[in-house]
Amino acid sequence: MNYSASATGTTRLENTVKTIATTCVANEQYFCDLDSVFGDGDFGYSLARGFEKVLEDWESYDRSDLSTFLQGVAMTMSSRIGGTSGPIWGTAFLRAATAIKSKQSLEGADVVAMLDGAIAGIKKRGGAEVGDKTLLDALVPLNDEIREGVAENAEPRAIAERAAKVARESAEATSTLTARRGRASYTGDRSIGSPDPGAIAMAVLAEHIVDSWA
Amino acid sequence: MNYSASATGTTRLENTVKTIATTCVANEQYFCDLDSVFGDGDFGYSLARGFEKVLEDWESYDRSDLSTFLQGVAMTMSSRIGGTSGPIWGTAFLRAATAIKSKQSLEGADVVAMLDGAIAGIKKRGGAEVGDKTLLDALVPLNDEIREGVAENAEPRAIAERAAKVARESAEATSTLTARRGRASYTGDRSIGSPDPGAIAMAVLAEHIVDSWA
Amino acid sequence: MKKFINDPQAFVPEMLQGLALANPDTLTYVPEYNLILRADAPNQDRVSIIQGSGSGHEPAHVMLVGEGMLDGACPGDVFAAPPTEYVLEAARRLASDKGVLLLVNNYTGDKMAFEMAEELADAEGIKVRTLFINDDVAVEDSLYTIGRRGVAGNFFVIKAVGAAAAGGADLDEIVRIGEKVNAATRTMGVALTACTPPAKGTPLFDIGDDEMEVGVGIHGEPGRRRTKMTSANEIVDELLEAIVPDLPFSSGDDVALMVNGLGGTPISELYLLYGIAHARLAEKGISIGRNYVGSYCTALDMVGTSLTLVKLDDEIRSLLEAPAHIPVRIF
Amino acid sequence: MKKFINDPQAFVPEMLQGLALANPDTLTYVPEYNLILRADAPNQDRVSIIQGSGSGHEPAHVMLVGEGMLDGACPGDVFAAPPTEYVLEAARRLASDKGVLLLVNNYTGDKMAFEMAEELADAEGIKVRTLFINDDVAVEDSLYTIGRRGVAGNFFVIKAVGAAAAGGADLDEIVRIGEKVNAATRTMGVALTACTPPAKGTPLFDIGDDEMEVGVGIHGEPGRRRTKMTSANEIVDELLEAIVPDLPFSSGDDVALMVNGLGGTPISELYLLYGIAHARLAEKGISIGRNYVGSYCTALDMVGTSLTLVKLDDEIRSLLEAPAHIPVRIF
Ligand SMILES: Nc1ncnc2c1ncn2[C@@H]1O[C@H](COP(=O)(O)OP(=O)(O)O)[C@@H](O)[C@H]1O
Ligand SMILES: Nc1ncnc2c1ncn2[C@@H]1O[C@H](COP(=O)(O)OP(=O)(O)O)[C@@H](O)[C@H]1O
Ligand SMILES: [Mg+2]
Ligand SMILES: [Mg+2]
Ligand SMILES: [Mg+2]
Ligand SMILES: [Mg+2]
Repeated sequence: MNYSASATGTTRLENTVKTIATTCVANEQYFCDLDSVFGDGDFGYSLARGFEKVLEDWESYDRSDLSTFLQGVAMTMSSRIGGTSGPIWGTAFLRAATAIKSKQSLEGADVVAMLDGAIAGIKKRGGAEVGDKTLLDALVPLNDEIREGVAENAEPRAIAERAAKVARESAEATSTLTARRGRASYTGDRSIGSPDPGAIAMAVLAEHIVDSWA
Repeated sequence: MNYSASATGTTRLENTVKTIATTCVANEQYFCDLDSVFGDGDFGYSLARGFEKVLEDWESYDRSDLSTFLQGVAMTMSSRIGGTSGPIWGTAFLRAATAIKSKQSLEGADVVAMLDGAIAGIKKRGGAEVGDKTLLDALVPLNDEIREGVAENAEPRAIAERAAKVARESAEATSTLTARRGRASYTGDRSIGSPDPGAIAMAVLAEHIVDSWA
Repeated sequence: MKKFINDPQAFVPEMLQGLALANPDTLTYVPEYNLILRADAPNQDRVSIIQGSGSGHEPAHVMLVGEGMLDGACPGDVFAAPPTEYVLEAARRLASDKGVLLLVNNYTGDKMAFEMAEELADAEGIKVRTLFINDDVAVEDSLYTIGRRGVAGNFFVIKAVGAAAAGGADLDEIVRIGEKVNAATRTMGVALTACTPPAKGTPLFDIGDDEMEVGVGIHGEPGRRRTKMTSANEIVDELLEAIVPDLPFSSGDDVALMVNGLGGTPISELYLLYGIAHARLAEKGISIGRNYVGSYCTALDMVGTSLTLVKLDDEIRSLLEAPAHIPVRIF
Repeated sequence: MKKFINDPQAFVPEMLQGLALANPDTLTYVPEYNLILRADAPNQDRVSIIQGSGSGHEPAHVMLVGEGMLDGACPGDVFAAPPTEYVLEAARRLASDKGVLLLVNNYTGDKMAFEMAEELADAEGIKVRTLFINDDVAVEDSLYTIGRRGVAGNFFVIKAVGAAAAGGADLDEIVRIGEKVNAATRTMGVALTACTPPAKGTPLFDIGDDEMEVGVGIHGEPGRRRTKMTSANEIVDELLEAIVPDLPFSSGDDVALMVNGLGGTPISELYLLYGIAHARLAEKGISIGRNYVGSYCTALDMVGTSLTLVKLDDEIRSLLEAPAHIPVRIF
C-alpha cells in the first residue's frame, strides 16, 4: 500500500477521511436511532455536525504532510463535537496523526500504526476495554485483521474487504454484551439484544471505505 | 296532577328530584364528553358532584313543605357545584322552590309555575335567551308543552311523555345553532354541528323521569 | 392519562394540601372551602385582594398568595368557577376595614359566582368590589357573548393591585389601578396539544400531530382557527399581529412582555420564543422594559404558549417592580 | 414533534439568544462558544463558578447564571457535553486570581471534555479545579460504569458553592463545600413519557400508555425498571424507599426536599407530590427545613419528576438561604 500526499492532489488518506465524513453525515438519522435504543439518541447528530464542518473546512486544511492534515481534521472534530464522541473521535484522529508524524506516504504498516494510536487514545480517554460494548469492539478486531493482512502481504483492497467483514461481524456481536461505558451502561442488562451504535458506525464506515475504493 | 307531600312518605316531586340526581350521577362521563366537543369537559363532573351530595344529604332535608325541601336541594347545589352550572342550577331550584311557597300538594299548573320560575331565574342569572344554544333551548319548549298539556287536561303521564319528546327534539336541534353563551361561545360557528350539553341533559332527564314513572 | 395523582376527584385538595405544607409559616389552607389565605391576613389597614377561578392554571392563582400579591385565592374544581359560597367565605375571612377586592377572569361561571357572592357579602356589611379581567384578544367582541376572557394577563393586574394594597391605597384607588392595568394588557395564546383534566381522563379535544390551535383559551377552549404547525418565528408573528394592533401598541411604547407556558412547554422553548418576540417588537420600535418568561398561568399539561403585552407608564412600572413574596420561587 | 422551534439545529443558540435578550444588563452571550456569562465576571476577588453540561435541562444551567450562583454556563448541544474547546474558552474568560471551579455532572462525555479542558487550562496557567456531581441513586454502583449520574441535585451544589464564592471563600474551601453538599444529596426520578430531542424529532424511547420508567435519567436514559403506572402515593413511596436508606437519612434529620419537574409536568402535580413526600418523611421523623417545588433540572419536555433530599446542617442551610439573583424569577 502506498498513499502519496502528492498523487492527483487528493490521496487515498484524504479520500478515506472524506468517505468517513460523508458517510457520517448521510447516516445521521440511522446513527441517532441506534443511540436511542439504550442511549440518548444524539450519536448521529454529534458526528454529523462535526463532519459537516470537516467537509466545510476541507479546502483550508494545511496539507504540508499527512499528519498535519489529519491533525487539522482532529482539531475541527474536537472543537465541534460534544458529547462522548467529541473527545473520543478527536483523540482518535489526533493519535492517528501523531502515529504518522512527517510522513509523506503511507505503507500498510502505517495504517496499523495509526489505528493502534487511535485505539490507545480512545482507551486512555474513556477508560473502556474490548468487551465493554463500545466502538472499540469493532475497531480493535478491524485493526487486527488489517495487521494480519499486511503481515500476509495481501492486496490493499482485499485487506480492506476482510477488515470490513470483521468489523460488521464484531459490531453485530456487541448485541450480546452488556454496556459498561457511556450512557448505555445505565441500562445494565437491558442493553443486551441491541448492538452498540459506535461499533455499528465502525462497520458502516469500513463498508463505505471499501465501496468507495477507486 | 296531584303530588301529595304525605303520600307514602316520598312524593312524586321527591321521586323526580331523585331521578334527576341519579341520572346526572350516572351520566357524568357522557355529559363531560358532550362538554368537551366545544366546552371544557367538566359539565358532567360539576353536576355529578352536586347531585352526589344531594343524594348523600337526602334524608336530612327539611320536609316541612315541598318548597322548603326544594330550597334545601338548591342550597346543596349552589354550595357544591362550581362552574356555570352551580349558579344556573342552584338558581333554577331556588326559583322553583319560591314558585310553590308553602304548598303541600302540586297541581299541573304548579309544575308549570315552577319551571317558569326556574327559566326566569336562569335567564336573569346568565343573560341567555332561547336560541343562544343553552339548556334553555330544551327547557323552554319542554315547559311550553307541559303548559299546553295541562290546558288540555291531558293525563300527567301523557304530558310527561310529550314533554320528553319535545325536549329531545329541541335538544338535538341545538346542533344547528351558534353558541352565544358560556364557554362554547368562544368557538363561534365551530359549535355548529354539535348539540349543547345542557340541552341534551334536559332531554335525558325528561326521558328518565318518564321511564321512572310509577 | 399520565399524571401524578391519586383519586382524580382529590386532585385539587391534595395539591392545595401540598402547597400549604410547603408554606406553613405564610399560608393557611381552609379545606372546607378550598381556600388558600395569607396566614397574616386580613390586615385592617390594607385592602384584601382575592382572586378566584377554576383550578388547573397553577401557579395561578393559589401560588400567588403572599406579601405584595394576593391575600387569598379561591379556586374551584379544575376549570370550574368556585361555588358562590366559597367566594363568600373567602370575603368573610379576609374582610378588612379598608375593603375587599374580588378579582375575576371574565367567564360566565366565574362572573355569576362572584356577582352573587358580592351581593351576599355586601348584604353582610362587607365592603367589597369586583373587577373583571379580560385580556384575551382571541375573542372577537360581540353583542352576544360575555366578551373577552381573562387569561395570563391577570398576573399583571394581581401584581399591580397587590403592590398598591401593600402601599396602603384605598379601595377606589385600587380599583382604578386594576382597571387601568387590565385596559393596558393584551394576550393571545396557541396550543400544540390538548390538556387532560384529571376527572375526564382523556384529552379535551383532538388535534392532529401537525396541527395547532391559534387563540386557544386557558381551559382548552378552541380559539380563532385550527391550522398546520408552523415555525416559532411564524407563530410569534401571528400572535403579535393579533395583539399589537389591538390596543394598539405603537412605536415608542415601552412594554412588559410575558412569554407564558401553558403547562407542558419547557422553559427553553419559552426563551426561544422570547428572543423572537423581542426582536420583532424592536423592529416595530417597541421596547421591552420588563420581561417575564415562564409558566405563569397554565391549562394543566397543555403544550402551548401565550404572549402578553402590557403598555407601561411610570405608575404601572413601579407597581410591577415592587417586591413580593409568594410560594413560587427558586430559593 | 410538537415544539416551538425554527431549525432544530438552531434550537440551543436561539434559546441562548432569547435568554441574553431577556437579561441584557446581567448576562453576556458568546455565540461562538455557546457561553452564557455574568456580565460583571470575572471578579478577581471571587472564585468563578462554571457549570457545563448538555442542553435540554433548562433552567439548568444557563438560567442559573447570576449573582450568588454561576459565573458562567457552558452548555453543549441537546444532551451532549460541550466540546472541550468551549469549556476551555469559558475558563479563559472567567479566569480569576482566586481560581475557577468547573462543576460537572458525572457522565462519560462531560467528564472527558472537562478533564481535557482542565488540563489545557492548567497548562495555560489558569488556577482551576473540577468537581463532579453524582446524586442519582438510581444507578447502582459498579466497578465498570462511570458511576452515579449527576441530576437535579446539582442545584444544591451550585447554590452552595455560589454562595460561598460570593462570600469570598478560596478555591480549596469552595471545593470542600461542593464535595460536602454533593455527598449529602440524593435524587431519584421517574418518567411517565419520553422526551423528544429537537434534532431527533421523535420520542427517545417507547413507553406504553400505562407504563412508567422508574429511575430515569435526565436524558431519558432508562432507569431501574419499567413498570405499570401507579398512584402518586405509590410513586413517592418507591422513590423515597430508594433515596432515604441510601445516605441514609434518619429520624431526627433536617433536610431540604426538592420536587423537581422534568419539563412537561405542571406545578400543580409537583405540589401534590410534595404534600405526599412531606407527610411520608414526617412519619419517618425527618423534618423538611427547606423545600423546592418546581422545574429546576429538566429533560426537555419529559413528563416526570424527581425527588431530591439534602441533609442539612447549619453550614449548608445558611448557604442555601443566601440570596441570589438569576434569570429564573417571577418578577
Ligand atoms: N468510555 C467510552 N470509550 C469509548 N467509546 C465510548 C465510551 N462511551 C461511549 N462510547 C461510544 O460512544 C457511543 C455513543 O456516543 P454519543 O452518543 O456521542 O455519546 P453520549 O450521548 O452518551 O455522550 C457509544 O455507542 C460507544 O460506542
Ligand atoms: N349564560 C348561560 N345561561 C344558561 N345556561 C348556560 C349559560 N352558559 C352556559 N350554559 C349552559 O351550561 C352548560 C355548560 O355548563 P358547565 O360545563 O358547567 O359550564 P362551564 O364549564 O363553561 O363553566 C352549557 O352546555 C349550557 O347549556
Ligand atoms: Mg448519545
Ligand atoms: Mg364546562
Ligand atoms: Mg368549567
Ligand atoms: Mg449525548
